Amino acid sequence: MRYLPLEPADRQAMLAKIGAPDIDALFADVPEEARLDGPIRDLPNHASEMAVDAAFRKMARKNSAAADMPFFLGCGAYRHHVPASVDHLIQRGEFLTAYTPYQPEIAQGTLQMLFEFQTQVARLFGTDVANASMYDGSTACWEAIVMARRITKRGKAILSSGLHPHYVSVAKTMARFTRDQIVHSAPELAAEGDTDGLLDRIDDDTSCVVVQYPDILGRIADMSALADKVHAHKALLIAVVTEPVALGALTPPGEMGADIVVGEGQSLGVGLNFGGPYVGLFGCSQKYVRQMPGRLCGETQDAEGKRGYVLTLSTREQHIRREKATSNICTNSGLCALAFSIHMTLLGEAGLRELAALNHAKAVCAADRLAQIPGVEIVNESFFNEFTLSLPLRARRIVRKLADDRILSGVSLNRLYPGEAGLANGLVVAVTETTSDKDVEILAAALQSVLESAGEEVSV
Amino acid sequence: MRYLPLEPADRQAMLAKIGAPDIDALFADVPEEARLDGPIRDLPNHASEMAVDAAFRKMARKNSAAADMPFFLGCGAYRHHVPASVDHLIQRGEFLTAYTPYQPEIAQGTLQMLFEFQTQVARLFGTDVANASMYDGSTACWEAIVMARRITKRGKAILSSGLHPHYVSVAKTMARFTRDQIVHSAPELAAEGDTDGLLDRIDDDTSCVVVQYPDILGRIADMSALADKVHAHKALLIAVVTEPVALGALTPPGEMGADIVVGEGQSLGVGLNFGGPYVGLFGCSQKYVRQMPGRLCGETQDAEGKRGYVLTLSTREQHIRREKATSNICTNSGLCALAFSIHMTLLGEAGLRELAALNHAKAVCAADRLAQIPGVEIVNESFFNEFTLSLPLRARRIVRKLADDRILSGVSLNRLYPGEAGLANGLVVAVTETTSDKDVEILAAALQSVLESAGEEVSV
Amino acid sequence: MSMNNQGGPTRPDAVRDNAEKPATGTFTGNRALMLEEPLIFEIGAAEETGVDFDEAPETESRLGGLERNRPIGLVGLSEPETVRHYTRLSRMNYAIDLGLFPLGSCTMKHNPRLNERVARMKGFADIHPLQPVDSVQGALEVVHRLGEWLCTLTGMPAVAMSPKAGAHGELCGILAIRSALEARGDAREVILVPESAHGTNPATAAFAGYRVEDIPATPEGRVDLAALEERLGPDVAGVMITNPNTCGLFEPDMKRISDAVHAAGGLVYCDGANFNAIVGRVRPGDLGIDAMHINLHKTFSTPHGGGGPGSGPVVFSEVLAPFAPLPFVEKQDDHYVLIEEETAEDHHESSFGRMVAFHGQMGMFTRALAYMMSHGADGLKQVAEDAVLNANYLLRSLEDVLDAPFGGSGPCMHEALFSDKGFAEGFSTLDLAKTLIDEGYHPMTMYFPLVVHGAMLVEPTETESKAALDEFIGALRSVVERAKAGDETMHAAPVHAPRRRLDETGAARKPILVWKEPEQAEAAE
Amino acid sequence: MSMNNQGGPTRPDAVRDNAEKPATGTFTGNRALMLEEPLIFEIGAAEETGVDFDEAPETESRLGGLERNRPIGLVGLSEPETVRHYTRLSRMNYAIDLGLFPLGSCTMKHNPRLNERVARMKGFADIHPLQPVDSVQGALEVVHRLGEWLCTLTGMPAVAMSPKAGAHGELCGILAIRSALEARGDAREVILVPESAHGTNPATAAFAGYRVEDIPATPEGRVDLAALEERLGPDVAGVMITNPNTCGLFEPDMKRISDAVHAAGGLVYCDGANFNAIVGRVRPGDLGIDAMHINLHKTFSTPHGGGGPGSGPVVFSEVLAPFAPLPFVEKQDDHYVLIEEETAEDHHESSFGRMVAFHGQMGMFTRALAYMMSHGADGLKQVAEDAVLNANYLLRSLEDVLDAPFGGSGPCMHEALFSDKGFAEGFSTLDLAKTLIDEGYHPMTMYFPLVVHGAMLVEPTETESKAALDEFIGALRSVVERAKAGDETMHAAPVHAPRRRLDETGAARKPILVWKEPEQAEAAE
Ligand SMILES: Cc1ncc(COP(=O)(O)O)c(C=O)c1O
Ligand SMILES: Cc1ncc(COP(=O)(O)O)c(C=O)c1O
Repeated sequence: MRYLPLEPADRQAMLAKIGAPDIDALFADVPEEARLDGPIRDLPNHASEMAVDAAFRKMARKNSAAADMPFFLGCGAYRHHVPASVDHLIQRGEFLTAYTPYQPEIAQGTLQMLFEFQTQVARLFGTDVANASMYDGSTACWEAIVMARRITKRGKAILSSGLHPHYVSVAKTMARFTRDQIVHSAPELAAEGDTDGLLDRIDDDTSCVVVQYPDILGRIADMSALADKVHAHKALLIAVVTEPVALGALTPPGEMGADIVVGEGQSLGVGLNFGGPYVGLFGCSQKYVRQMPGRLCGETQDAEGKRGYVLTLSTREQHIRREKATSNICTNSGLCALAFSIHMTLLGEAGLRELAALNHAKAVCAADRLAQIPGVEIVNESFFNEFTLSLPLRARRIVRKLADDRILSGVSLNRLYPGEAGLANGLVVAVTETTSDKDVEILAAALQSVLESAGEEVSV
Repeated sequence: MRYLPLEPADRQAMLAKIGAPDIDALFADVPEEARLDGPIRDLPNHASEMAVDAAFRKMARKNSAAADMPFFLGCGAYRHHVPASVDHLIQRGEFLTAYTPYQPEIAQGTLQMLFEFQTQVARLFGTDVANASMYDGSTACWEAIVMARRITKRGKAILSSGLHPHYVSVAKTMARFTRDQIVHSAPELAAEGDTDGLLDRIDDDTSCVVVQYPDILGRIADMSALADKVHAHKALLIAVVTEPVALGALTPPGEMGADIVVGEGQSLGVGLNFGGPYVGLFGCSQKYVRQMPGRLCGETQDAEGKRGYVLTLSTREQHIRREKATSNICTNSGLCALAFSIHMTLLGEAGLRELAALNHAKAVCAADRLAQIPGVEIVNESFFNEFTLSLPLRARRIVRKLADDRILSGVSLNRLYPGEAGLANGLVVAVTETTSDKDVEILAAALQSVLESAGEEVSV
Repeated sequence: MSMNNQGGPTRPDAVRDNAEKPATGTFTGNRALMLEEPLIFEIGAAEETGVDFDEAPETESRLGGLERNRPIGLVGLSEPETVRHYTRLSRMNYAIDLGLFPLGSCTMKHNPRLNERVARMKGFADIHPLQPVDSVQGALEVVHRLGEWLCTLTGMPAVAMSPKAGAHGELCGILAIRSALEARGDAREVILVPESAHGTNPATAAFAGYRVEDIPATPEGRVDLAALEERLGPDVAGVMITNPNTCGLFEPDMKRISDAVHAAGGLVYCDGANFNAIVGRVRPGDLGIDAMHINLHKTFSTPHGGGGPGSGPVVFSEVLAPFAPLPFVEKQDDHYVLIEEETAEDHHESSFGRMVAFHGQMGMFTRALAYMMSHGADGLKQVAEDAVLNANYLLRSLEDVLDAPFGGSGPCMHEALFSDKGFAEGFSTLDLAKTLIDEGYHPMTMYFPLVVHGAMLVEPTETESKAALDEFIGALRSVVERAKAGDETMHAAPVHAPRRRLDETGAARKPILVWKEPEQAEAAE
Repeated sequence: MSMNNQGGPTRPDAVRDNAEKPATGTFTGNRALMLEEPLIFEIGAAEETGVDFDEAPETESRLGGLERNRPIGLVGLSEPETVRHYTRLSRMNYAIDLGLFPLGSCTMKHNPRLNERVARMKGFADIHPLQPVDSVQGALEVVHRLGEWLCTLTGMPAVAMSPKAGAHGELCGILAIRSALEARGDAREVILVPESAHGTNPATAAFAGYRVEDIPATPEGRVDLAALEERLGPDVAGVMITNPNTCGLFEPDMKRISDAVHAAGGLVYCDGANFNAIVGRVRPGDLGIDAMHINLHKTFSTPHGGGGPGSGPVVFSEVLAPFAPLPFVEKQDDHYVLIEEETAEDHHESSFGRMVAFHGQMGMFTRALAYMMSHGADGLKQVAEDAVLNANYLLRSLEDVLDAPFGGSGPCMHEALFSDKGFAEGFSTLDLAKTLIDEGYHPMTMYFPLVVHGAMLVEPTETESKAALDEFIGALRSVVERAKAGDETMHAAPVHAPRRRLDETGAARKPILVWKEPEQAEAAE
């Protein structure tokens, strides 16, 4: 077998050295009744690289790749062009096949990269510090809520209706077990989110308020007033960013008073990947550093006085503190953090701003175009590269119909909020630098024709 | 522009240091009348990575990739499965973006690889030594003829009719200028090649006889008797191998008395690439080493007595000997040699033999299947993974018809020998480990139906 | 994983200004191919970039008045500089691709390159998690097939695919246990965890709201069954047992442990991080466990990537299956359906809910399934056997020079555990590890598990050849002999690595976690 | 390119048994991340393999009785060992991706990774050269578009795409010249080549059957026009001029040279290896040349790959166009046709024929065209300007410490030339180069061109930042100062590289070109 270097003769020699008559002798601790005889049943035997490759090509062809059709999905995962050099670099064996940098003398590559990543994330978010990554945005969001509980010693988290419903679900699932209280209601198809409405809900039991920026419908709201109110109650403001590219154009949450900013970093470097692996971003103010979850890389010196980097503050972590750790996270999302960081380095300040401007301008054009379709309304007053359409029909039906015509038209809110009748006609449409004018035209034409023929059906 | 690190401020500072008022001043040596003003006309300006990528995807889609349809082409370029690790490794920046190893202290990676490559090629060919690669098989073949001339001081080269017609063309083109004499005739659609027939043509003016093994129609002939006769006349026997995989199953030319063995290494590691880059293989007996063209890597020691490798015998080469060099070759095919060598290392003795056996067995099955089609005859008595069909019609017409049905059925001899009416009905079919039984069935069925409907046309 | 000095960070002895600075003799500080590299912030610039874009159409901003009006503070590099920066950084790392990486418990095995190719096929890499399910049937097929493989290999009836790594899988399992107990109206509060357990086990139990208590070990390095039985009772929700355990030993009493826990009304979580030792030879399902996570990034070779991403699917017993989290994939005739919020309502009401956005680590699923299909049933069994053979070969080739505390009790599984007994006064596991670095090896896991003094946990994996092991044995023996002889130079090791020992204490005392412009950094002093 | 000691190979001073062996202090000989690696033949085995195949169907052999009956003598490695072997080897190489690679005349610029992706699209990488032309229209489009770019950039009417590298392009050009002359019935025999020319120029002319004579240079490093005119006559078939030339200078008299040669009945070949200095600013077609090759692997950034593959298309004047080799691509309406043996007969009868199998370096065409489209007309001009700016910056930043023989005569083009004048007795360009290695740099081209003593030809290319240049300048100045001061340690350099200086004399005296089993090797002694 191509991945196994031992030859039969090696095995014999090694057994001899060990003093075991055969391989079974090494499994002597396994009780008789638990031992399997012969190969595992119901599974095929080994296959050549060619055969495996062919099997996967066959399965891959059953999926509609975004590259092959007009594509408008967002809602927490965005399609951006990732420069070819990113994927080239993350495949360097020294990055790809390294472990967590526990031996810093021979892991300075990963460590320095993490230090740079932390700095990039902190600057993007407008926070003092950032960690070395979480699994994804949704788990980062829950970890932020836990951190707020730890800091405030209170158990009530207020989640904005604009927070991604999966993030809300994760928090609700976890809170059920940790006995935290979650306050949340579903959004409405309205131009404004609930940022103002939240003000009234904050009280002295509140550990934190969580707002998404831009929110699940693409709306953008100033969180400064919220921050003031939250802070007045000695609670924390947590901001969630699912589209980091937006921060190339928008005032960062940290500047508006958010204490913790978490996000999904997938947009930069990582790709869609059907939902994972992604990379959770986690930034906060300096004063909360010792309450942060996850790994942190810090600067130090070596025995010769040369600058170097190490994992630090690990007394927060499970491998040292065990049940008293700030989180149970161990393996995080290192390689995705690398991809994010390389993409960010290629962009730089100027590139990220240009990318953001391009996304926004394209989205504005697309919104204007789609708004021309009879029966279609744009819900948003503000948006970055994603906005919500209010349609005269259930969006889910339209999404499926258009998918049959090889147009991936957006995310129907029914998929995300199956119980909410008031959202069923909502379609969230994302537009990025990868969306061409022609894509928008195709969508507009197809949407119009679907609506027209549905109108006819109804009128018949 | 993404590939240019200089910023406007850098350029200003550098011009200041140089003492030049502007960039034009640095082009002062260019006479006024030859200077272009403004950007080049008739060419587009710079484009984003995304745009260039899209443009190439569009052009790529206009080609029928072998992976997407039954595929049976050979005749000097073969489709084999290249393990994924080969492509991964040759993309390591340290291999990909290095130069020819002129500074051996920091090029041991390339040098050791070349030393291993030379050893692999020599062993495969059954020659004493091999060089560090040529451009491809066809130019290696001409270089071998030149080398024979240099050794024998005679100018008549006899080329077997079984030699790839492109290789023949190259030799004829060059010989016209170098005043060498080339003896050659086109092959016939017969079970045997001209190996025996060549015996009579050898005389004391002959510098070399060149035979291909297996030949252009896929036939395999023993060259031992030929070697004896050639050597009796103090000429050299040059063997050409366009499918190195065959030597996993066949007695190597070196063992049958060939003095120089050249070949096309594309089959291993390199891929089809529409004809290039490929990699020329060049082996010969020890005694002719100093007459070889191209680079050679040799073992030596460093100042501490550690084993190391260097380019050697460069007094044969153009950069030292200039017009007296054995060849004008400089840049060769290093990265393809690396790919070849990695693939060969993955295969090893056992793997190459298995691969060869699999190719041969599949080809035998395919030949048996195709021979069942009424009107189709297999020309070959012997073959490795490629054989020639004699069809009742011009093969070119059939190839085009089947290509319209998305079957790439083989190489029509008419394409290679446009002038030879006797070959027009010949179709050369190659079968490798990448050919499935289903592919063969599809070809057989389609071929039969084309022949049947053509038969009807004729009978109508 | 590893820790320095019993969990405390190291501070090198010789942090003195300019002390012992060995002259590299170079002006640049480079040593030929070992190149120094500044931070991007020191070489990049705000206006520099390595990307080009088409021009944006002219539009009016609809950003709600929140346009950014201060610089972000990022720097860019051109593409050539970017490639060089990260290539240089990469060269400061050790990796499996360079040599033996014997980190016990971490399973640093070869990562096949086919799997990288497969994961990047656009049909997997370029699809959105919320596309209509009809447009992602191939992706759902991968998830489903991989789940089937995992169920078959473990002998368990159900699997949850969404957990993002091992610890997340543990969380998934513990939440299912808690859900099942609560569904019975049984509000138990304690999870028992052996002392030798990986830190994520107690951390997970606590994260899920449980109290954690230790289970003691026997002198042979196994769970003390009698002590465990004694502790079981109506407050114990369950146990978390690692099997094979973190001493590299199989728990022969596993079935009896499970039975005892079940008898006491609890449930059994198994940490399957070491499943690689037994895959194809033992089905955890036959040992009575209720939930187990599998680190695809260990047993099934998805790359560790310098710290993730991983993937931690969890297999469940019949008892726990109904409580598995959303989403999951079901096959209905020839069609794959995704059971999530929209589709779950009616027929999966006891699911404990969603623990992550979207559907799990697709990019790891493709890789792991490609790995499994490549090996097949026969190959996977050979994987376990070769892993165990390699570990025992190391154990028996080293036990004459290194103390193997459990070596006498029989063969080990996939990893061999040693202690620092016999080292000269003042010589530690840390010194040995750092000296191994100079020899061209990544050290083994140090100071874990906690039950052994100066623990060294060595896991070679099945992808090492006998020759590679022999070389490693030679190097390790030479280093051990130096540690026993008290070779002072070991305290200075490593000397050939990109950096000498680093001051971890200093780093933690005054953490510098982000780069600051020199002026700012000074002001912050 | 470069040579040691004026073309003679080096033998390090200190090849004495065990002399001066600096203790690495390690048992393995490794130095942390700098790992020693044996040959595959020393670690592999005949029965080992890194591939799996489906089983072959049972058939009878039809190999004509020539079944192999002796072992090949190959060894295999499993995939993990293979990946490690080549990864370790790669780490012993310097490369552009690691740092400045200032090899004059070689144009070691950044190789964009987009181009690697493009070349691997299956529509280009997985098509056969003999597929029906209708099934490869996109490939032919690439060839044709690239040809158009080259013609437009050079201002020449025709292009031959098949030559495999620069030297092959030279051959193509010279054969066209000879064909054109012969077509006139003019059998001239001599090609004139400047002394400073690259070795391939005279070698090519000889390979094509010509006699070669030198053209002298002026003290300013240019072609001596007067001497050239003197030599022209009825026996001179043509000249081969490199412009910009190998001293890094533009030939201001190029047009006059062309006119003179033409007036004497000859034709003008231009070596375009240095086209990168002038692309977008000068069209060679305006200088009266008849043929010029372009190294796509220099000017247009296709990777050098440790020695190729390259690609050397040749542009032609109207006079030579009819003689261009087969095959080539023509656009007919919206369709691309491939003119080769089958299709050429009637309408391209004066072609000198085929010079290589198939149609040229497709894998380089895709890369080069992607590069050109990325830069565009504006970017390519900037490329030339930045390349020239960088070279002049180096020239002016170093000329106070290094002798620049032609520095006084004005700016250089894309490369700066220095001599060893002023080095202390016994210190050579070679010592400087080897010392630069320790500083983390690949040395410049040494001892070429031959017209300057101890030549150092430094080509930074446009893909180096000012900061990178400043660092290099600092390092080089420090080394030059040591050479002038006679720092003896330079004779030992490099000391940090994977190997110290290698014995090239010994290697050539008794060449060992292939590995032999130790027994055999001994027997051969
Ligand atoms: C025994 C054991 N359990 C659990 C884990 C946690 O797995 P992960 O790092 O994937 O979260 C590890 C990994 O280090 C481990 O070794
Ligand atoms: C000036 C010059 N001419 C010709 C060549 C030959 O080109 P190639 O190596 O591609 O054959 C080179 C390359 O080294 C060169 O520098």
